[in-house]
Amino acid sequence: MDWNPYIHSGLILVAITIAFLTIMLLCAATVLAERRVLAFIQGRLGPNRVGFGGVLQPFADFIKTMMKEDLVPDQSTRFVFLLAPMIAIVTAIMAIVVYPFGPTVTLPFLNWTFPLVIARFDVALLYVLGVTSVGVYGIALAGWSSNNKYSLLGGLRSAAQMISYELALGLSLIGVVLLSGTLDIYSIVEQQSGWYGSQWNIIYQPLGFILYLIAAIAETNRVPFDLPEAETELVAGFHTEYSSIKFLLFFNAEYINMITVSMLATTLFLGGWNVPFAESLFGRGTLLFALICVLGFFAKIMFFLFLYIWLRGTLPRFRFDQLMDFGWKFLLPVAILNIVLTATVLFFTTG
Amino acid sequence: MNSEKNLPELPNTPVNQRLTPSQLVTAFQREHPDWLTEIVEAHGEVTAIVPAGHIVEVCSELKGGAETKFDFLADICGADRGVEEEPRFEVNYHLFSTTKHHRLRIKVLVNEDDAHVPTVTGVWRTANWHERETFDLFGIVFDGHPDLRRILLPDDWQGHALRKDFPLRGYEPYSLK
Amino acid sequence: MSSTLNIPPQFEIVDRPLDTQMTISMGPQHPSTHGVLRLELVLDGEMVVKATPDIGYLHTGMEKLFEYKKYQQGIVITDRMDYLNPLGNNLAYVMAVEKLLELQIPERAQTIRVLMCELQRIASHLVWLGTHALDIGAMSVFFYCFREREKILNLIEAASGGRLTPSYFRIGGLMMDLPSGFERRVRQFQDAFLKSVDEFHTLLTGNRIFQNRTKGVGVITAEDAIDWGLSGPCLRGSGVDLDIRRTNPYTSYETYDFEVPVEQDCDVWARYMVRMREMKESHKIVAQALARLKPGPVKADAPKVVLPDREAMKTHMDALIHHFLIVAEGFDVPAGEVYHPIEASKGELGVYVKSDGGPKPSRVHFRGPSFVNLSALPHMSEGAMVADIVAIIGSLDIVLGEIDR
Amino acid sequence: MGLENIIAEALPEVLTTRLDSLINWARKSSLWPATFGLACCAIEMMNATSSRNDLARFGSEVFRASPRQADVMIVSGRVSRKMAPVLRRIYDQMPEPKWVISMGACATSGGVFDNYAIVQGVDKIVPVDVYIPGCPPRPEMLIHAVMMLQDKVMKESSRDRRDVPESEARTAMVPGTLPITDGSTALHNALPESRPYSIASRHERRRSS
Repeated sequence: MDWNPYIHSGLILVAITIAFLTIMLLCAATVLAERRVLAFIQGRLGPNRVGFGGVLQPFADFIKTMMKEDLVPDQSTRFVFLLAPMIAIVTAIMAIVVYPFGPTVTLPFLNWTFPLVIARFDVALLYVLGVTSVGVYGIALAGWSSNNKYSLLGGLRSAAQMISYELALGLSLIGVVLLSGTLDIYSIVEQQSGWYGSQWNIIYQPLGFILYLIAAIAETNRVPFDLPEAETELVAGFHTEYSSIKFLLFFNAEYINMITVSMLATTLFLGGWNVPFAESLFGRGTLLFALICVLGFFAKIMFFLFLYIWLRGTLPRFRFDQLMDFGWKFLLPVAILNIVLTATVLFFTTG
Repeated sequence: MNSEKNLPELPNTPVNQRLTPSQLVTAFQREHPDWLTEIVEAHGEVTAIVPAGHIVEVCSELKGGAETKFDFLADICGADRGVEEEPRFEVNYHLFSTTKHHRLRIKVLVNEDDAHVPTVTGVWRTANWHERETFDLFGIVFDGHPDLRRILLPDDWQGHALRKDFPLRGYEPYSLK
Repeated sequence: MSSTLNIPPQFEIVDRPLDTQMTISMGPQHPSTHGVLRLELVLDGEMVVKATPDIGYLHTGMEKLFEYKKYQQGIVITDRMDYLNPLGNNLAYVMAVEKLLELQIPERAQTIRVLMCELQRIASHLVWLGTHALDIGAMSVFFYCFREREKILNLIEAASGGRLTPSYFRIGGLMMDLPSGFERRVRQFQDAFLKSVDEFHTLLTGNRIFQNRTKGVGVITAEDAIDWGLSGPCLRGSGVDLDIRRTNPYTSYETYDFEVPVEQDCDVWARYMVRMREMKESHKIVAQALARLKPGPVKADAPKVVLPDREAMKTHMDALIHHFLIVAEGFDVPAGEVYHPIEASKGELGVYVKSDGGPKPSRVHFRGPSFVNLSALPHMSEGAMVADIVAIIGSLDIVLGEIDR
Repeated sequence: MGLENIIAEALPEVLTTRLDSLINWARKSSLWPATFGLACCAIEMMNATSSRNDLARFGSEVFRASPRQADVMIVSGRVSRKMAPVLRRIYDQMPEPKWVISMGACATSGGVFDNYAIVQGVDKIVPVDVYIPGCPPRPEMLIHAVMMLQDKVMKESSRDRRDVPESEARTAMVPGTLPITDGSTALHNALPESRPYSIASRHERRRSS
C-alpha cells in the first residue's frame, strides 16, 4: 500500500496547525510589540506588569475580551452583523497558506523532502490578491449592518479606500511578475535565492517596492490611512457596535492582515526566506540552513511590522479626499509607469 | 449710517489726541439726545444707558461711526437687580474697537413684565450666542433673534437659573427618570 | 420586526431618492470634541452641509454660585472654569475686583503674576498642541507635549501647592511669595523648552500630511472674524493684530518687550502657527519677568482686604482681628460694576463684576473666549469634511468648562 | 452575559476557583477605560497616560472611544443635569462586566458645585466601584484607583457575579444618536412663571434641618 498520499495529507494538516498557531502567536506578539514600541517612541514604558515584561498582556486582553458580554444591538441586521467579523477573519487567515516560510528541507533518516509551504500552486499571487480583497466585505457589511452612522461612514470609507488601493497594490506587483515570469510565489522566492541577496527583487523593482509598501499600509487600514476606524473622527469606525468576541475577530483580522502584507512584501521583494551567506555557510538542504532561513523570513516580517508601528507613532492621518487623490492621481500613474519601464527594459535586455 | 454727517465736529485726530470714550459718547448724545438717557463714568469705564427700543440704532451707529468704530462686540450679559427692583433686569453690551482700542458699556434696562429687547444679531453675528445665553439664564426675550432657544440648560428646563428668585440648588434634586 | 421597535426618528430610512443627507450627532461623548461638546452635523456623504454646536453639557452654574460666595471664595471657582489656564482666570477675576476696590498691587506681585501667567499660557498651548495633533492623527506629539507641560505644572505646584487648580492670585496680591530656588527651576525649564518647540516643528510643521490637513481648512476672513467676535490666536490667525496685552495693557505688560504673532492665512494652519510662535514669545516674557524679580512685598497694603501674614497674625492683635473678619464675614466692596478683559491663552477673557456694596457680588459674568470662538464654528465649517470639523475644533482650542461655565 | 456565565450555567460543578482566578486575572490585567472626559479631571486623566505616570504599565492605556469595547468608565469631572442621561446611556451601552471609577470630588459628591446644575454625586446615576477624592486628583491617585479596582476584580467570582443581560445595553445606541434639537424648541418656554422665592427645594430643606 502506498502510504505517501496519507503522509502527505497528514503533513499538510500539521503544517496548517503550526502555521495557524504561529500566525496567532505572531499576532499576539505584534499587539504587544505595538504597545511597547509605541510607548518607547513616546517616552513611556508600556505594559510591563502582566507576566515578565508584559509578555502575557495580549493573552489577558484575549481572555478578557472573550469573557465579555456579547452584544447584538436590537436594530442591527442580525445575520449580517454576525457574518461580517467572520468574513474578515477567515479571509485574513486564508491568505497565509501560500507563503513559503522556508526552503525545501530533507528530513534526516526519513529522507522525506518537502518544501516549507502549506499549499503551492501556480496562481498563488492571484489567490492572495483575490482573497484579501474579499476582506473588504467584512468591513463594509459590518459598517452597514450595525445601523450606526459612524459605522456606516467607516464602512463606506473602507470600501472606497480598499477598492482604490487594491488597484495600485495589484499594479505595483506586476513588475515583479514580469521579472520572474510566474505567479507562483514559491518560484518567485526560489528565483531570488542567489548571491548575497543580490537577486532580491527590491534591487530591480525599487519603485514597485515603495508603491507596494504604501498601498499595503492603506489596504490594512493603518496610520496614516486608518480612516475607516479613525478614532478621533468616527469613534471606532466600522466596529463601533462590536463587542466581545466579534470585536476580537476584527482586531485579530487587522493584525493578521498586517502580517499577510508583510509576508507578501518579504516574499516578493526581499527574497522571502533567502538569507545572504546562509547557503554558502551551511549548504543547501540541511536542517540548520532551513532553520536560519525560517528565522530570516520572520525577521524580515518583523521589520515590516516595526515599520508599521513606527509610522503609527509618527504620522498624522490623511483626509478622505486627499487619500483618494493620493491613490488615484499619484500611486496609480506611477504604478503604470513602473510597469511600462519594467516591460521596456525587459524587452530590450532579454530580446 | 452716514457718520461724516453725524459727527461733523470730530475730525480724524492723531493717535495721542484720540477722543476718550466718554467724549465720544457725549458727542453722540448731543447728536441723538433721545437715544442715550444717561452716561455713567466709574472705574475708568463708560456706561451709556439706552432705552430698549433704540438699542439696534445705537449699536449700528456706534459700529459704523468713523470715530467710534465699535466694531467688536465683546460680550452681552444680563443681570438681575433684585426681585423688587423696577426695572428689574439689565442687559450689558460690552463694545470694543479693534482699531481705536477703546471700550464702552451699553446698558439696557427692562422690566420683568415686558422683558423684551430687540436683537443686535443684525449688527454683530456674535451676538447670537450671547443673547441665547441671556435668554436661557434670565428669560429676557430678544425680539427678532433667528434662533432663540436654550443654550446651556436642557430644553425642558423650568425657570431661568440666574434670576435672583431661582434657588441656588434648584427646585428638585436630580433623579434619573 | 423592526416596525414594532421604537426607532428614533433619525434612524428611519428616508424614501426620497434624491435625499442623500444624513444627520449625525457627534458627541457629547466623542474623543475629539475636547470634552462634552455636541455637534449636529448634516452630512452629504463626507461633506458637512451644516454643523450646529450644542453646548451646555458641562453647565456648572458657576455664575450663580458666585453670587452666593464671598469675593475671595470666588477665586476657587474661576480655577475650574478654563481648567487649562486657571491662573489666567484667577488674574482676570482678581483684577476686576481690585478695580472695584481700587487697590494698588506691589511691583513684585505684578511681575510674578506675569511670570506665572505666561508659564500657564505655554502650558495651555501645549495641551492644545497635543490634542490638536492627536485629533489629526499624530499620536506621539501628544505625549511629548504633556511631558513638557508636566514641568510647568511642577513649577506651578511649587509656587501654589496645586497642579491644575492653583488659586495662586488673591485679591490684593498673591497667596504667598515664590519658594526659594524657584527662579533656578524656571531657568532650567526655559533652557530645555526652546529645543522641544523645535522638536514639535520638526514633527508637525514640516509634515506634508499635516500641512494638507490644515492649510485652507476652516477659513474665516478678518472681517468675519471680528463680526463673529473671535479673539486671541483665532483672531490673529485671521490677520488682525490685536492683543489685549498691547491694546489695553494690564499688570504692566506695556513694559515687556514681546511680539504679537499675526498670520494672514485665516485657516487652521495660521492659527497653529500663531500659537506655536506665541509659545516662544511667552518664553521671552518669562525670561524678562525673571530678570526683573526684585525682593519686595507680594501683597497690597490693605489690611481689610488682604489676609495678613502668619507671622503678623501671631504677633499683632489687629492682624488677627482682620484675619478673622475677612475669613468670617468677608470684606465689603463698593457698589459699582466693572468689565475687565485680559488676554487669556484662548482670547479675550472678560470678567464683569457687579457689586451692590456687600461682601458677595451681585453678578459675576465671564466672557469666555472659547464660548465666542465656538459660536463661529458653523461659519467656518461650511463645505468642510468630517475630518476637517475635527481639525477646526482643535484649532479653536476650546475648553468646555469655560464655554458652559 | 459573557462566555463564563454560559460555562457556569452549563457546568456548575466544573467551574472551579481556578477558572475564576484566570478570568479575574485577565480582567484585571486589561481594564480598558472608556474615554469619558468631562471637566478638569479629564486633563489629569489624560496626564495619567502620559510619560511621567504611564497608566499603560497596567495594561489600561487602551482608551476605547466606543463604550462597546470598554470595561471601566472613569467619570472624570462634574456631571451636569444635561449630561446625566447621556452618562447613563453610555454606561448602559457598555457590556458586562463593567466598572465605574468616580474621579474627583465633583463626580463623587458634587464638590464645590452644590447648585442647580450639577448632579450631587454620580452614584445617583450609575453604581460606582471606586471613588477618588481630590479636586482634581493627581494622576497617581487615578493609578491607585485602578490598582484598587484590580484588587476588587480579583475578589469577584463568576458564581456571585451573574451579570444579567440588560435590554438597555442592546437598545442604547452609541453616540451619534441623540435626538436632534435644532430649532425644534425655539421659544416654547419663553417666559414661564417665575416661582416665588420662598419655595426651597427638597434638597435645601434637607440641608437646613
